[in-house]
Amino acid sequence: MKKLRVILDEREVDGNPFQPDMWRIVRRYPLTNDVNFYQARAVDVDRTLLMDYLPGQFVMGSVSGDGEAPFCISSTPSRPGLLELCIRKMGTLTETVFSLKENQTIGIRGPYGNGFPIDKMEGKDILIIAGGMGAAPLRSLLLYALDNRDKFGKITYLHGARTPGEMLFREEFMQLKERDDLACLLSVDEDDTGAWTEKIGVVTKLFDEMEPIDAANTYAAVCGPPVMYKFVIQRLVGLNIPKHQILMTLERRMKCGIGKCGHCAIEYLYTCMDGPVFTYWDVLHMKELIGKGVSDNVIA
Amino acid sequence: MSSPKVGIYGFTGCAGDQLMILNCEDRLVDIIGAVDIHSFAMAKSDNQNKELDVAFVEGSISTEEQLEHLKDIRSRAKVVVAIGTCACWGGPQAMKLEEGGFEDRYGGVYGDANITVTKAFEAQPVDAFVEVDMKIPGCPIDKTEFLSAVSKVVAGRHPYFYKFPVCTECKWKENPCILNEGKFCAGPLTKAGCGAVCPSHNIPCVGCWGPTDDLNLSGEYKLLVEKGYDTDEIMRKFKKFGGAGIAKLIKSMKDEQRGVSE
Amino acid sequence: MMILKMKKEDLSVFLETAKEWGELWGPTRKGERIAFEKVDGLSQMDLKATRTMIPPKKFLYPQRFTMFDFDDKGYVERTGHAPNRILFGVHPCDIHGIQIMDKLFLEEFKDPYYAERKEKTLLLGHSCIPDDKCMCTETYTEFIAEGFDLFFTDLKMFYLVWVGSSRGHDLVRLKPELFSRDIGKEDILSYNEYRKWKKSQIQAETDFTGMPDIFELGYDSLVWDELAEKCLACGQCTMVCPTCNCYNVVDEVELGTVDGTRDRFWDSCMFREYSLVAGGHNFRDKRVDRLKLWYTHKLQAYIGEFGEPSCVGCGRCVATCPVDINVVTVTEALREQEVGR
Amino acid sequence: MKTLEVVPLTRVEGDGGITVTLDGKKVQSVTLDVHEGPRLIEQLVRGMKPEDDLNVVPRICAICTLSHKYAAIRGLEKALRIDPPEKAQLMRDLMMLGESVESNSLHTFMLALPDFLGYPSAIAMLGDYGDDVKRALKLKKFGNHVMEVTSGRIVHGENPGLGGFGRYPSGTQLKEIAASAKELLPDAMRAVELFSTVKYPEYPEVETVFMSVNAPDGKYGLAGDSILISNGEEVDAEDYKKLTSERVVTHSFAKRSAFNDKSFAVGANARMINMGKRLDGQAADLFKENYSDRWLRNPLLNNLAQAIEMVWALEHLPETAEKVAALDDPARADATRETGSGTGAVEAPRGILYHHYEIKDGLIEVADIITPTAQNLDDIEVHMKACAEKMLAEGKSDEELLPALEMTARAYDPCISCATHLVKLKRI
Ligand SMILES: Cc1cc2nc3c(=O)[nH]c(=O)nc-3n(C[C@H](O)[C@H](O)[C@H](O)COP(=O)(O)OP(=O)(O)OC[C@H]3O[C@@H](n4cnc5c(N)ncnc54)[C@H](O)[C@@H]3O)c2cc1C
Ligand code: SF4
Ligand code: SF4
Ligand code: SF4
Repeated sequence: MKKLRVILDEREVDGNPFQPDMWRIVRRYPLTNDVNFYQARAVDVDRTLLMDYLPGQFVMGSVSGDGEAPFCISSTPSRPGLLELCIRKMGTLTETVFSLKENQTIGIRGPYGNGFPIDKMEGKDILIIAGGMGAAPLRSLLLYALDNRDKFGKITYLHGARTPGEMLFREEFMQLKERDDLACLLSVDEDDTGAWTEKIGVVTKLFDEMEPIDAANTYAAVCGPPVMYKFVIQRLVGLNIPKHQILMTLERRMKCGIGKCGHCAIEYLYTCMDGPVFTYWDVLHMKELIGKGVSDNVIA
Repeated sequence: MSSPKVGIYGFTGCAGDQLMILNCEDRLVDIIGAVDIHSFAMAKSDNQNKELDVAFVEGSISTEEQLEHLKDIRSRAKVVVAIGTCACWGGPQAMKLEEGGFEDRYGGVYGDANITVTKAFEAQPVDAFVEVDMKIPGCPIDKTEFLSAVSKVVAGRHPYFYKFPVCTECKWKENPCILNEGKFCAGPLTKAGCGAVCPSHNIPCVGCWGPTDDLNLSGEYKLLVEKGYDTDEIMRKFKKFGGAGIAKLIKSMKDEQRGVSE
Repeated sequence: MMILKMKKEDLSVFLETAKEWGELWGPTRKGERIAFEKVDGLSQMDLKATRTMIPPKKFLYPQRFTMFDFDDKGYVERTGHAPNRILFGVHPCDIHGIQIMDKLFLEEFKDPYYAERKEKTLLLGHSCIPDDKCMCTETYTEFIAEGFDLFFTDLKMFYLVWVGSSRGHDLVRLKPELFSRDIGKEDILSYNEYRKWKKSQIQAETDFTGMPDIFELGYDSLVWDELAEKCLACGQCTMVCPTCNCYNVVDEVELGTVDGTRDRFWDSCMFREYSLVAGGHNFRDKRVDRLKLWYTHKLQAYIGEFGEPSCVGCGRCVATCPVDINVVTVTEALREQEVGR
Repeated sequence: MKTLEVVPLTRVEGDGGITVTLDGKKVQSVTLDVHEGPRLIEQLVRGMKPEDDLNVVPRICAICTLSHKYAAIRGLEKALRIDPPEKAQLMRDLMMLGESVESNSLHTFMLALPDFLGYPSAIAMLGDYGDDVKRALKLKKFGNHVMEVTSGRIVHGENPGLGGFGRYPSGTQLKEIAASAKELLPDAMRAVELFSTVKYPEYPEVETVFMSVNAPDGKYGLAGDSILISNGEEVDAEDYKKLTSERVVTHSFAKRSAFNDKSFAVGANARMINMGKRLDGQAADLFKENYSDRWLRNPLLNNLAQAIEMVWALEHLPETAEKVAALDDPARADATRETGSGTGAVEAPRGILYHHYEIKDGLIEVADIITPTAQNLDDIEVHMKACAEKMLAEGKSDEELLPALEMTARAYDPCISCATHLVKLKRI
């Protein structure tokens, strides 16, 4: 048997860090018409248990013949045993993954990236803002916080999607609304079903619905399409949340996930190693991102 | 799984790409084993016109008859792959696309004889007439690149093609840059995939793979003017193989220049 | 450090003996083409050639190679095929370049492909004859104190040989009689003379130290746009740069099977595809964005992180770029706020 | 009246069709049409620099790419008065030998043999004649290899140029070529064995005139400055128009040639008929054993001629490669004038290829390219007509007629795509 890896902090890897392990898809169902949800377990059982990760980290998923691509982990480390991924059909590899059935295998290596700074977030209020696919990594954070409910202050979850049909984990989040230990606000840009009972409007509208926050004591985590960042960040800065407490996950092209291939470099940082979670304060120092929709208007 | 049904067709060109398929000597048997070749006019007699999984189309389209045949192929095939620079861009016979003068050139060859087989027109790439799912350029196609693409196409996957210019492969081969000797080289404009054969033989790239994904035509144009090239000659060299692709780029470069001078 | 003396004429014998360890590679010249190639012996090398087109990074990290073979059961790494190689005639700047690559590939998440080739390559450095494109004094890479197995400094009548590693010492021990420790005053003087000579040879004048600030200040400078208008996006600069490491990965499948290979090949941040993501969004769609990345990475970000540029002053971009975009012209343009001719 | 159509004519490179119109027991007409679109290459290269022309014209045909390259080089070098160095000349011989082996092995074993043995394709022959198919592949691969080494790649190599080559092959490569050629000789002998034992039907037999180049120094060869005619005449290549007098026919995009208003043939059989006596080695013996005056009538024997030529090529490859290896790499020879005209005549595997250029101030004013297939088309029609008539007279069925006609056309090794041609229209 291949030697097992111990990951996380030391980032020490025995053997070949590019070596994917085979994971079996135990469950698969569609979340929307172009996003599938996958639960996977390592073919080598011990490997599953050793997959210790932080919310916000990602894995490199492999399909032989199509290569590799990064995917955020949607499950929470507080519920070990299964790895959960949401995958949107976008191109070469994701199209093949999309067509994979239960019981088929997929290559996985990781986890990689820094993840959310859970140690710093503990004891604080948490404000999560998810747009579209952004729900994939943020679900991990949300579920982790809920599983460790006593370690966190107030939890607010804002989630926007274009239509009800495109909202990831819609049922799951609707159920969360029943809970009284968090505020869960959902909205869609447009209700094409006529049956939507929640808010209608862009995600920033939800800020108006939310209870006042204790800004200095709040960590905000944002993930969504590039256009969303600009508006959400404006609101967060407007709320006076310290810039180093605004967390955002960035997306970049990646070929290795471990700081070798160079593609995800942004100035001196590698999205894969130093990110994908960055604070807004980090981003403000990245000239390349300024003026590209992420942080213009708010520099001053 | 039944093997995919494949057809290989040739239109206006030199038949070099079909020949390259035949030239896959050691791999030919693998190809025949992996796919069910329904039609390959250049190589066999018992050809059928049925539904196809993949149609490989070589050559540019330059007569009414070809156009009809092409449309028929498209209607029968799930995936249409243009192979070779003629099919992808038009090839050398399309070097004067957008310039007009086809009738004069035609008359220059055939006089006023009324050729009855079919009506001819200026050669154009396949995608000028029907939807093309994939392009494998090259004059002729490169064996390795072709086999790599075919292996994926028949498995229903997306092939990967180098998107960078010939210069990259040229540097992999460690050739001194011909542009730096003050001579023309189409390397920066041309899609890689050939292994930079020409520069590796101390010969400038002539652009036979057609334009690459991202190029700076006006940059190279200015550079060549600086090096003392005649502007007509530069244009002729640019247009040698890239047909419709390069014509489009030249048009936008000229628009740009006009915009600047206004 | 152990420094030994060797007679000029003994080099060829020494290299012949060293071949016991592995293939001998050295700089060769064919017309204008200068490249590290496999050679039979000293006579096939051109030790006067200033720079090879491609730096020795190609040995540690070839232009294209296979990482894994795969089938339906999984991925099997393809290592263990690299031959033992002796790389002779590597110049100080290139050894500095390798050290920068080492930092990237060997520290966090050790890259086994690089590591294996590094392990199987003996680096035998050699002093060089700078030309007008070299700028190693500006990057402090004109001499080298470590990172080689042996280093030969040509002092006209003899060689001084630095022994940089235990394996280098093993090579010396193959023919100890060729080396002596007998170094006198004359030798020291001529070494010092050599150092002065080398520094005096560098003509390029660039000041990289102030670059992080200049880059920061000039990030939106129109000079960049002017440069980008000239850049042919040919990628030559990245291919020839000893500290450019970017790569791409692609799977190849065997016709009609599920077997195949996962291959890795050199990529460049000067290409549009480099930052393109699925769905068509490109984080660096314009050439100017890509050009900025290249230069800010080498001369700003890297200095910010490690206190020195990741340019080793080899002059390859100066010699190669057809439109004269290189560390010298770019830094000058930014300082002077004007693109030179 | 009924029409038999054989469209497309398979296993010839390109897009062509034969239409045979029958009127009862009479053949009303036989037309070989080239449906492939015209490319007007000669018009496109006008105004180009000679070196740019050299990139374009080989693309007329992938099979004869090097013949086109070489014919163009010869024409352009004459026009510009370029005197190529000896090594370049030898390299050109070498590349032509490579092309000859490649093309002849493909045609004899893979394209023609199935006709003679009654298989639909070479693939179908794999079971019964696996060894011969393998032989063909081996020979073809070797031919391709020689083309690759000399020209830069298998098809459309750019290495051969005006006044010399971009890069010369290494001694090791040349040594390997010499060794492989020697090794493959028995495989070429097998082709001769096969084609000297198959049956050649008499149907298409009609007496014809044959033309080939006159290789220099009284040797058998693939290029020359004058043309030999089987009637004993010899004509300067510059007078190629007299030999080919081209005309347009309305049923085809390929122009036609005629000599003294009659059809003529070019190809390996023409070369053997005109230069066979100059052969040496085993090729000479094979020629003597197999030659008869039937060659002057029956186009099918072209296949046998190709097989013998393959033996000749393999016998000459080693010494040519060795001679190339013995010389130092020369610099390219330069043009000594900017205005002039010249005609290059080269033997493509399927016959004489002419490239005529008129250059003014360094730019091409006139390019005239006459391909071997264009020259053969009339002859193909004549022999096919004879074949059809005789078979009909014997009461043969259409099913028997069709393959016989295809076989006849195919014997000319026609390269339809390159028949897309040229020359000014001659009005009477
Ligand atoms: C940190 C991170 C987390 C991600 N998490 C998820 C997730 O949870 N679910 C999900 O559906 N998608 C996620 N993505 C996006 C996902 O990686 C891309 O959709 C995927 O790479 C597309 O690959 P493809 O082969 O289908 O597309 P193609 O366009 O064919 O891409 C070819 C290759 O380019 C690279 N590439 C293309 N787009 C991206 C991209 N956006 N990011 C990185 N590399 C890219 C990959 O190496 C990919 O294999 C994430 C991206 C990053 C950077
Ligand atoms: S020689 Fe041509 S292909 Fe090679 S780098 Fe220079 S421009 Fe590019
Ligand atoms: S280098 Fe250029 S001309 Fe030569 S083969 Fe490649 S693409 Fe064609
Ligand atoms: S900077 Fe020069 S070498 Fe680099 S991509 Fe641009 S033109 Fe090519």
